[in-house]
Amino acid sequence: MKTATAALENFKKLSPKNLPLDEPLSKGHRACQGCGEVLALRMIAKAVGKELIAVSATGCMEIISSPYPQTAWECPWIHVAFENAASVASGVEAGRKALIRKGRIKDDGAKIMAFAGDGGTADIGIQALSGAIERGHNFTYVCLDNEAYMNTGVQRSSSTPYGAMTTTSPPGAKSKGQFSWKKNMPMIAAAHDMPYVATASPAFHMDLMNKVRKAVTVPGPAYLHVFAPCPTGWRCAPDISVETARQVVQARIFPLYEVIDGRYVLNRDVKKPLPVKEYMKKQKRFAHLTDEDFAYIQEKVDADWNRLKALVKATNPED
Amino acid sequence: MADEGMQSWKELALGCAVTTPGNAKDFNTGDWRSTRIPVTDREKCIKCGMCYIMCPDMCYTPDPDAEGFYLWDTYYCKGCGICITECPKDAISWKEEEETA
Amino acid sequence: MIEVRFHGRGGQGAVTSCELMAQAAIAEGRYAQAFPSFGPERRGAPLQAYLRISDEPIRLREKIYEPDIVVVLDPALVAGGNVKDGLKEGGTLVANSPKSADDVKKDSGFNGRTAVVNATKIAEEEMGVPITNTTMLGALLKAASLVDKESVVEPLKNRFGKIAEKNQKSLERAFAETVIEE
Amino acid sequence: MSQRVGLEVSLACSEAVKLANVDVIAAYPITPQTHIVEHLSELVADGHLDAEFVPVESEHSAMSACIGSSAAGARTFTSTASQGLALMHEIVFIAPALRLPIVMAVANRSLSGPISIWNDHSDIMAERDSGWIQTFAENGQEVLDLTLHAFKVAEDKRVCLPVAVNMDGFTLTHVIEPIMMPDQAEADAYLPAFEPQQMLDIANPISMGTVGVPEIYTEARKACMDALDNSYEVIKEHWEGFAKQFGRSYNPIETYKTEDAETLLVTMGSIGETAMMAVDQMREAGQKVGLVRIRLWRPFPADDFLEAIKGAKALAVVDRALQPGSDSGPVGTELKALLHSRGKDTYVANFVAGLSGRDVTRADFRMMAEKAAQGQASGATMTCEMVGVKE
Repeated sequence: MKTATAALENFKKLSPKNLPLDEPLSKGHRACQGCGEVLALRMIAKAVGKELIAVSATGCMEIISSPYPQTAWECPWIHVAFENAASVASGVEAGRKALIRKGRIKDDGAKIMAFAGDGGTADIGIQALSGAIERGHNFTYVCLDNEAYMNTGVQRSSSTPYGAMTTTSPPGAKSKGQFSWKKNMPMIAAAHDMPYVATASPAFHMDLMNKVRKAVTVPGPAYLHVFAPCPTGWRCAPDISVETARQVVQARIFPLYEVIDGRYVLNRDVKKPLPVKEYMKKQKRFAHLTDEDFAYIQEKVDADWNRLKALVKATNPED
Repeated sequence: MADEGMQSWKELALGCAVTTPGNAKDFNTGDWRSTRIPVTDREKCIKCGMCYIMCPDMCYTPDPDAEGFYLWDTYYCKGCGICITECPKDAISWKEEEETA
Repeated sequence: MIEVRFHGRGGQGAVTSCELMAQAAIAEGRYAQAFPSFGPERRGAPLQAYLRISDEPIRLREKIYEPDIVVVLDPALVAGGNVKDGLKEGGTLVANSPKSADDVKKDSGFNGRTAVVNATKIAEEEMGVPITNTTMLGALLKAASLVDKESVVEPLKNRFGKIAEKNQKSLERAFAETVIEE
Repeated sequence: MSQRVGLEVSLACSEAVKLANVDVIAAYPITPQTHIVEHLSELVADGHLDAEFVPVESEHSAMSACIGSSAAGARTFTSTASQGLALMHEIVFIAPALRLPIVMAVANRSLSGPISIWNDHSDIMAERDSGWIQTFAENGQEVLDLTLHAFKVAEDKRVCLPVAVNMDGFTLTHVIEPIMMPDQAEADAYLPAFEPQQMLDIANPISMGTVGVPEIYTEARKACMDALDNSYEVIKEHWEGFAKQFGRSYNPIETYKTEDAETLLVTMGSIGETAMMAVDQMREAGQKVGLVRIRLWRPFPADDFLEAIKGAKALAVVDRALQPGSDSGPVGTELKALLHSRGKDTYVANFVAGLSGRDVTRADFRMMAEKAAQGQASGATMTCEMVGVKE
């Protein structure tokens, strides 16, 4: 089944000159100064435009966009709880599908998107996400990954990178900080044999917005894993969020790739990678790490990169 | 309306829904900024729009009076400085707020 | 009100027997309740199912403690010791057994009115399977006119579709071959 | 024309959902609810019901998907029991807060531990304060009728709240009994198409589930409390409409031989019919005993209840769930608080009976009524008794 491939055959890319003007996420939201997550969210919403129906998991983006009686959402939006954005979205999709089939609402081309953080995706929400993907609902799930539970005050998640300091992975005499490697959510999603999976970073905004457009074009479930720098939680200056989101890609820590009908596509081949230490040293969450630690992390990053390249090769036999 | 329904439970919309989309626009996040503001030097500006697209708070909008330039909005700018860091031509820089007032 | 307890094994269709009888009674405009023993039993385990039939609306939702009739679908369960539990003195035991009614009385320990038929043999011959639930309805109807035999035809059709006829024939044969000893 | 059929009660519930022309069913199987969802999935698979059957991966997701579907404007149904309801718990509270008219059948079953699949009311009592309208069926016909009624009430624009229809697991769900099955035209006449009061629509965007800051949380909860209280009149109105349409009448509180009764049994759910028979036996023996059955549990019909018990000296309140650490069961607590707040001194003997499928027999009811009468006569302290517990 080449669902995504067929749907994307005539895909028209956005260019910097024809960016959509609508901002389904409005000004006046209460995100922190320099929030990379709300920036990513804004770009994603902008890429979809007026047809967006948004489902938010509990988390930073939900809190900062909807303190009653205000909403920063120009589009239909619903929040229910922390771990269930995918199931709520599947309900919205099923409900609309039934109503359209029965002729009770018109098919207005609405695009259903679920937004959750890394905790709401990789930890507490992974069951609901897996179920919704497996059932094949036509929706896009977006994980805005700021690598810890920022909403509750920077606690570790399974998406927190090795060595990072959080309030529940403090470095100490017997601790390097986060003790485990970051869970590979995009590949977990891809293992569902779903039509479209992609990683993206707001520093590469055209790449991000085009992936959003692809995700909502593809029938069936799509998964976007979006890097979302958090200056507050990562303890870095608010003005370097975009730079951080760029360097994480340049350091091969967060490669930009797509998985289209199981075929891996590397969107940005990083020939001369930035050493991981260069990326990490600007964030105080890694301040306690030694050169030995950086070398250890570099080894893992290199191995992951090679695995990804191998997957690209293995799934593109014609190349 | 910023204070919609804040007085009485009888005035709440069904299920506490907010029925005025995007009314967060009333909220002045410019208050969060301390003393500095980003100022664009239009001599250096190449109208690339990076400030517009990279601003998390959507403070830059196309200037209707000057084609291609972007206007900065004091009402929303939290003063993060991303526009300054990301401007490819270093056309945006900090100024003390009093200097421009 | 007549209360019936079926003894069978998981997978033998005791619950279906109850259901068919209840539907026949309801189709006659009367009242019925059919329910399984709500246990964790799996295929092969001895289990019970219950049936109430009445001319008046049934309000009782207790379990059946003192049945008027006990139906045993599996010959090996006759001697199990519990088929006579609570069975009223003037009640009836309806058993699937190749043995005589006298032997069934000995094996079950119940000395009252006993109806016996070799339902396994009939089911094997008529349907090619040793499942006796519908066959034993013939024996039950011979022993007690709970419902009109004709009333079971429709429920059988609804439940079994194409193979309803074979079930019907098996039931008829059991009705004819059942031996009752007072 | 309604038809009289012999049908398993679970299937009667599913058939009611089909008669309601539901748009979305999102459910996860759990004993003893399984037959309800199995039958619904069959109806959808065979094309008899034009609905989306969403086979969710958990009950938590079942209620989450129901909220999404209802918010999208679709008539939505789910069903669960016991551990499933407990897993759903977090989301159960959010449905009324968002004012979504979801209908849920609960095949009541005890909560673990120990794990036990049989019937009592401990599952729904853990959701007592969730803000749902809660009714209890006494027999198969009521299961069907209350399910249809649930949609009518939930979607009424004066209500906009979810409704849980409680039916005792196994004791009702797995019993085949006579049911008057309405035809589609009759059902349609009673229950018109769902017209959502608000929905997720790109032509008219709203934000649902916003953050309740301290300045608004109290008011938000008050609004929901008020909606639940006000649903009482609508519930009654739609039962009256039901009686006109189908000839079967229902009331929030039902009485049986209460006139001149000195002692009243109080029950909820399927044990009520057995209790009636116990009352008959006690009446034959010259005892002035009657029965009060609570059909509407939330909102609690306080005035109807007080009216029903006004002549009685003693109540034997039969709870089907424990309230550990308290000296009453949940129904007992409710009634004692009500009586006290209304200045009544009716004696209340509270019993917890029929936990997890333990039979509640006519003899048990006779015992409870007698103890209540004796307690009242002797002025004994009113402690709660676990019926039949082996010492």
